[in-house]
Amino acid sequence: MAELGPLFEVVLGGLMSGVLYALVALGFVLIFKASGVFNFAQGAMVLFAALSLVRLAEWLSFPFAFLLTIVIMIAVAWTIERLVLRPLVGQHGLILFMATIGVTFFLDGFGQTIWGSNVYQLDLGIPASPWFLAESLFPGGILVSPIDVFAAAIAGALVLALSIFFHSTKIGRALRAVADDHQAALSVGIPLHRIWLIVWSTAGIVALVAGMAWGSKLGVQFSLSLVALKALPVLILGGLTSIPGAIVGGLIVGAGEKLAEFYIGPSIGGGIEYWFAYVLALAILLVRPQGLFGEKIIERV
Amino acid sequence: MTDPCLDTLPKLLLHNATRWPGRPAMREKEFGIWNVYTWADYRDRVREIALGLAALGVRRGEVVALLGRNRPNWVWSELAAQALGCMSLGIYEDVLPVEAGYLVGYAEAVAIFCEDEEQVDKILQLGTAASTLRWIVYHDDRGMRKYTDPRLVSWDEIVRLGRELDRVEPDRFEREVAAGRGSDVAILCTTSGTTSNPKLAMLQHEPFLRHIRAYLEVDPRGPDDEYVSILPLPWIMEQVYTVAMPLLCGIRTNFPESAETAMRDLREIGPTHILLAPRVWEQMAADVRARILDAGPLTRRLFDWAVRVGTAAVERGDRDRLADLFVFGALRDRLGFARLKSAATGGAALGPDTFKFFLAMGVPLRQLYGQTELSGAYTLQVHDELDTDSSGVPFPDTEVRIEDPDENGVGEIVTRHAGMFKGYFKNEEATRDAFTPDGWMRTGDAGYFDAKGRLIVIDRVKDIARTSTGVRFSPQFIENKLKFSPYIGEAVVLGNRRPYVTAILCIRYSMVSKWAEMRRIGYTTYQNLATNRHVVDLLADEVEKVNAALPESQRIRRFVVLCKELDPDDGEVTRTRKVRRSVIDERYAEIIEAMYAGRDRVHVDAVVTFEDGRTGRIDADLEIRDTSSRTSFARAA
Amino acid sequence: MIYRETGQFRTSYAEDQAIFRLRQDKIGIAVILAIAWIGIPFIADEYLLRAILIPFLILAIAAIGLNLLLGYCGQISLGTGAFMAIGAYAAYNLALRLPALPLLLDFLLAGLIAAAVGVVFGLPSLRIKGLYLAVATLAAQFFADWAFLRVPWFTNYTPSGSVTAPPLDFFGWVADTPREKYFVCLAFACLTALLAKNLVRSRIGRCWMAIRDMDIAAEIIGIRPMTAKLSAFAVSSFVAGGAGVLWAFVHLGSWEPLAFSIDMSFRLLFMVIIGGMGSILGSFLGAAFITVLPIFLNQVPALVGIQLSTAMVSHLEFMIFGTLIVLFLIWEPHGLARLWQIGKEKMRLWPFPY
Amino acid sequence: MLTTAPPRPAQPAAARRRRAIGDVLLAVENISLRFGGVRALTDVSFDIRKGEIRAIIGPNGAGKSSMLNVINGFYHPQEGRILWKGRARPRMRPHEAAAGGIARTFQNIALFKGMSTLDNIMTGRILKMRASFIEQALWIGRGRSEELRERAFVERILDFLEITHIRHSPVGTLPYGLQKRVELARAIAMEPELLLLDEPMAGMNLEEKEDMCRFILDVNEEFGTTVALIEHDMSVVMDISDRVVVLDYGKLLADGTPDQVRNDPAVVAAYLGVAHG
Repeated sequence: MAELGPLFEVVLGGLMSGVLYALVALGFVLIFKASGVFNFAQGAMVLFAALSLVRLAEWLSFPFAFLLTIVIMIAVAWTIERLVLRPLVGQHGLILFMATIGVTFFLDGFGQTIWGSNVYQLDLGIPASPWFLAESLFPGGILVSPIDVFAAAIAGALVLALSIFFHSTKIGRALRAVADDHQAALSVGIPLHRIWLIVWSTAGIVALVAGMAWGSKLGVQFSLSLVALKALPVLILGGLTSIPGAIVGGLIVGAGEKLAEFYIGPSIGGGIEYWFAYVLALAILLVRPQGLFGEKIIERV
Repeated sequence: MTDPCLDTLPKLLLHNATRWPGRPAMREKEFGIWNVYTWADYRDRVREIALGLAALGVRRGEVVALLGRNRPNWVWSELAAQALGCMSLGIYEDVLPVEAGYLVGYAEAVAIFCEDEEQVDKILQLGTAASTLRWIVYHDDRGMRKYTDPRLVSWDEIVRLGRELDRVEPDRFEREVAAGRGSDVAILCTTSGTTSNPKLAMLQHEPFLRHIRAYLEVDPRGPDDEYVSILPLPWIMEQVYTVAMPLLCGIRTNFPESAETAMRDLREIGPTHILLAPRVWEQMAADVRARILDAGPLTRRLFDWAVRVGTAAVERGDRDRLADLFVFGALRDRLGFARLKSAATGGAALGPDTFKFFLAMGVPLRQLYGQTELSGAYTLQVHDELDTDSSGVPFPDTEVRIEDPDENGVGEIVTRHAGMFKGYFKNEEATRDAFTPDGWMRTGDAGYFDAKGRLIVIDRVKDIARTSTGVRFSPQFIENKLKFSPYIGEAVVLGNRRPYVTAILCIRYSMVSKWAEMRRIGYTTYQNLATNRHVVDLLADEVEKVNAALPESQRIRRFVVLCKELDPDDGEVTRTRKVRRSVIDERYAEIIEAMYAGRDRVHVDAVVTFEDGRTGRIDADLEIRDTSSRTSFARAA
Repeated sequence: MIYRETGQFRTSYAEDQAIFRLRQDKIGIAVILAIAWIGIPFIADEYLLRAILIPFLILAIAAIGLNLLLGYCGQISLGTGAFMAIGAYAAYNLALRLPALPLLLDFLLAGLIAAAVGVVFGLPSLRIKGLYLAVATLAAQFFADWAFLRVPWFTNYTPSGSVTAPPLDFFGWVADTPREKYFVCLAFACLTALLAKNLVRSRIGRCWMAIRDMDIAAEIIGIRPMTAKLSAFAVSSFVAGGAGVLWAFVHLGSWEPLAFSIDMSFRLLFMVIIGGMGSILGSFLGAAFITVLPIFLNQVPALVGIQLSTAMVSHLEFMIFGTLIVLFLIWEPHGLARLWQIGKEKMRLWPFPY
Repeated sequence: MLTTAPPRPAQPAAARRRRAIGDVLLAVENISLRFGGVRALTDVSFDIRKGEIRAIIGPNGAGKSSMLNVINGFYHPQEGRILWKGRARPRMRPHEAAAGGIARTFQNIALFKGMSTLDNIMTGRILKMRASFIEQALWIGRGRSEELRERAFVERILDFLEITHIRHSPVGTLPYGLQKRVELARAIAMEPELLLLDEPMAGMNLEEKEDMCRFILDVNEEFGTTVALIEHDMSVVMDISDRVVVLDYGKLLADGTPDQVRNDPAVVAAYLGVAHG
């Protein structure tokens, strides 16, 4: 029983960081589900949101800074929709994907130009010291950092809100229609551009939350936008179009990574957590091309 | 004089094949590339076909007909027939079966070369009308599988027969060619006369060649020059340019891939010499101006400046260097005229405005004048002298005289030269009428010599109109001016024995439809567009512009826009688009009466012939418009 | 203006299928080659060669590699940097462990190794399309970064992971001055451009473009999607591997894995998009643009008098790249090559608009 | 004369039949195809003989296109099998069917928009080209000779279908009628034994329809290609096809010569929309 202690700890730690990946992945799924655009710039939005919040928090009270950042994120969403997406309506998915890569680089450069590019500590008033759970079961209990728990709670709340939003509200259904075919949705009278604005703003807010969680864990710095690259395998596992998929995918990747690092890592030079998520995702892709939860893509000839 | 042993076309061919065996004689664009035929190839193909015909039993003196679009095998078949001492008869490719039937029957052709299934169809429909036909040779065997007529012979079949005969009698071909005499009739050429059935002019080898040699003296060309064959081969001038001249001076002939791509293929070759009909020059001028209309404002202004400056220079007799450098150099290249040494226009008079337009552009355009009966052209504008309205000076071997000139020297043009035709085939009576008592040929055209001795051709004698008030005017001259407008495709000017001049106009569909689209004017068919009020207004402005350049008495008082195109299939114009006034007067008498009766509307009920010969009907209300000069005339009268 | 096409006709299919059909184009390419081979080496100073021309040529080769995959076959790849790294380290190890092999053979084998790895990472492209494929190629990128950092065998157990390239002696002729290195790069660039152009205009090129345009239609005329996609991956990785070798051996001299990080992959992606997808010329234009822009950004503000910190310059660079990507995708998805083509078309048609 | 002439009646099929109809080239036996609950085809059997023009007709949604997709290897039927030249055909991918000599066109045109007309049709020739990778890269040996040989072949097809004037224009810019003709050209370029045409004349005006009929007849006569075509225009079907299969709601309704099928009560009912049982 005892040697299981470290296993549980690793798994729990993995699950916690998996939740953080899921938070970023959520932003991707939200936009893809509503607009069919694989938004590579989600990572940059996470960084930009966190950076704005931290810098604003320096000379504004925190709640006010938080609200202002939300406004900024909506403004960012509006600009992206207006300047990038509207001219590219109906274009091939690849073109839109590459456009978001352009947006990524712009946001990175722009963010660091305004807010400066050194590392900032984000203090959310969450106690830093780790908690110890279930000392009775395992000697020394399982080390858990409060930030992870806080992030998990937020993630859970967000998932619940979004799934309700998508499945039951009128706008939610409209979003799903838009994703299938831009022109068709437009022709039916769905106000495509207003819908996209809502979706991108929501994704901006999700990015802010993810930024806060990551920022408090790793500190707000440029590498945050590379975290987004880690969210890609999560998407692949969970399937691009399902919200629960993003969360489950995140957890699997988080746990899988830590386990692999813990057991296989040392034998082959360590640091494999960096690419292990991808290999895992690819393995699943080869078996189920549409991921665990995604809808089967039927090629109508 | 000419070398005695080179007094027939086939002999010249053999001579050239020995002199320049490897040099390219012809090229044809097919399957995307230009296939080259050297003089040796030319001779060998002609040898195969000639011996093939001989194997089929075609004898000396018989008539061989040719029906198809301009292709090397057309020319080979012609030379092959002539090598056997037969007479070649070219028939226009877009001819209706009934016309083809008349020609083949009248000429008693024994064999006919058809290009493809479409032409064979026309001949097979004739039944008894083509009783003399023993063989129908088809070149493109696509779709021929379903025909079982015994007279059908495939191209490969006749070549096989020819090669077989060549093996049996190796010197047969040379013997047949040697048997040919300069005096034998080489070509039966249809006269594009405006009367009902065309007559066949008999052109003998030696006289025909002697006249072409005179032509080459005036407009020299050599074996390194390039010519692109666009106009139909049955027309006398195309026979001169594509068959006779290459044999005499070795100029290379190029055949485009198809009618649609003709001008693009012409540009690829970059010819040094071309011959186009006025209709093609007018269409090209309209097309250039239309495309410039769509260009950017800067290009448009630059182009207008260049045309203005260029035309002024042409009137002064030289060319504007600057306009050439900036605009016309590039423009000539885009049209494929960059390497042109001499461009000719013939078959009908070309409007002076179009003429000046191309001269200003740097195209060395020269007006020809001549008749089928006189082996084609016999006057040509002198190269360095820039004149836009004369037909130039007669060839050295040609004498031209004006028969009973009136007060200002205008009379019927009569001509004589040694290369004249032998007469009309099986039509002694018509031959006698064509000549004056002292052996000069009546051209039927009215004209006069200007101060510098240049022949100015006005119009057909019987078309020289005189209004009831005694005003003499040339309908063709006014029509050419009208046709210079990009929006007028065809025009017929009336006024003979009438109080004043009026006109029937046809829109140029390609240009007017673009004009209508630019102004958001909705239209459906040709008829709907032609009868649209705005279009009639547009043509009214054009008529005003032409009237401004005419003497007061000759101005168009009233005009109407016809609801259909004038078309050779309806007999309203000849194959080379010359107006048949008698047909127009008779068929549209109602319109003409309405115009002179002062009515402003007329109902017309016209018969239309479709591509395959079946007919349909058009009826429409046409608006008759007065021009500004009508009101002034009314006041004066 | 300068185009005079009258009188240029072709009498054989060989002429009609030539790469440069118009006389003006033949003259144009001859002039460019003359400038590249004779003009530049003698007038360009060392800085121009080392800082601009050599990287431009090598990146152009890599861009051609990516263009074959993305522009011609429609398969996106975010891992070109990895294949360059594989080429570089393979050549290094070959030279190190098998010194007998001539350098050129090392280059060739390095390219083949990169091609083999490219095929392995291309396999997923058979079942998955577009965006998912981007993930597979990202995996290659991260896997390569990790491998060359963490597996010491590749870097011959050097502590920092950085290695130095052996001298560039091709059968005795050693290229060490910038001018000689420039000639090496130019030779490879011309060779790659020619081979790529030949591939693209023959059967295999048409299969790639068929897969790119409509893979269902490609399948019904007999193209096996698997072989077409894998061949695109193989060729693209081979060329990227070769470029990697040149980048390491000729341009850098000594390098560590970070030189081929994901930034390199993104820069190559920019080159292909801005330069022009589906055009060999586009790869050169894109490479030139992306190489010159940062230098331009450094020089110009100084001239104008604004002092920019290097960090600011790199941020500006990011912003400009990002904006340009979006602008080009909206305005002209086929990039600079298409603009060049439109310009040429206008010159051929002037004064006519069509 | 007017530009649009009234149509000339194509000669009746029987009268023009020159080419003998051979034995069974392709046999479809008890094919059933289901997508989840949707039953696209149920127990359909018919055959196509060598050299004939076989029409497949039926109201919309009768399963015509699905049938073509089964023959062509896109869909794999749950039951039944396909015999190609007498031998049962294993589960075939489309590119294997193509290699086997089956070419097809699509209802909504499947052309390569990024290429010119010439390149599109040259792509149809790839099965005939054997040049190795190196030969293509260096443009030597077969790499070069095959390109020139195939270019000449494709030029004959351009001439055959009278589209030589659009040789270098990108297919995206061509009018609808010409795009259909380029797709037909690409299918012919594969020199198939069986040509599957999915509504080749949909959306065409009178003149274009007449041209397309002529081309289909010529392909059948000049190259001896067996043609299976889906068509709604009854006058076309009756004119050019030798035998007709009628499908309705995925089931075989009738199979026979155009005249037999025309007066078959079941067919008339299906087409005139008599309420089903």
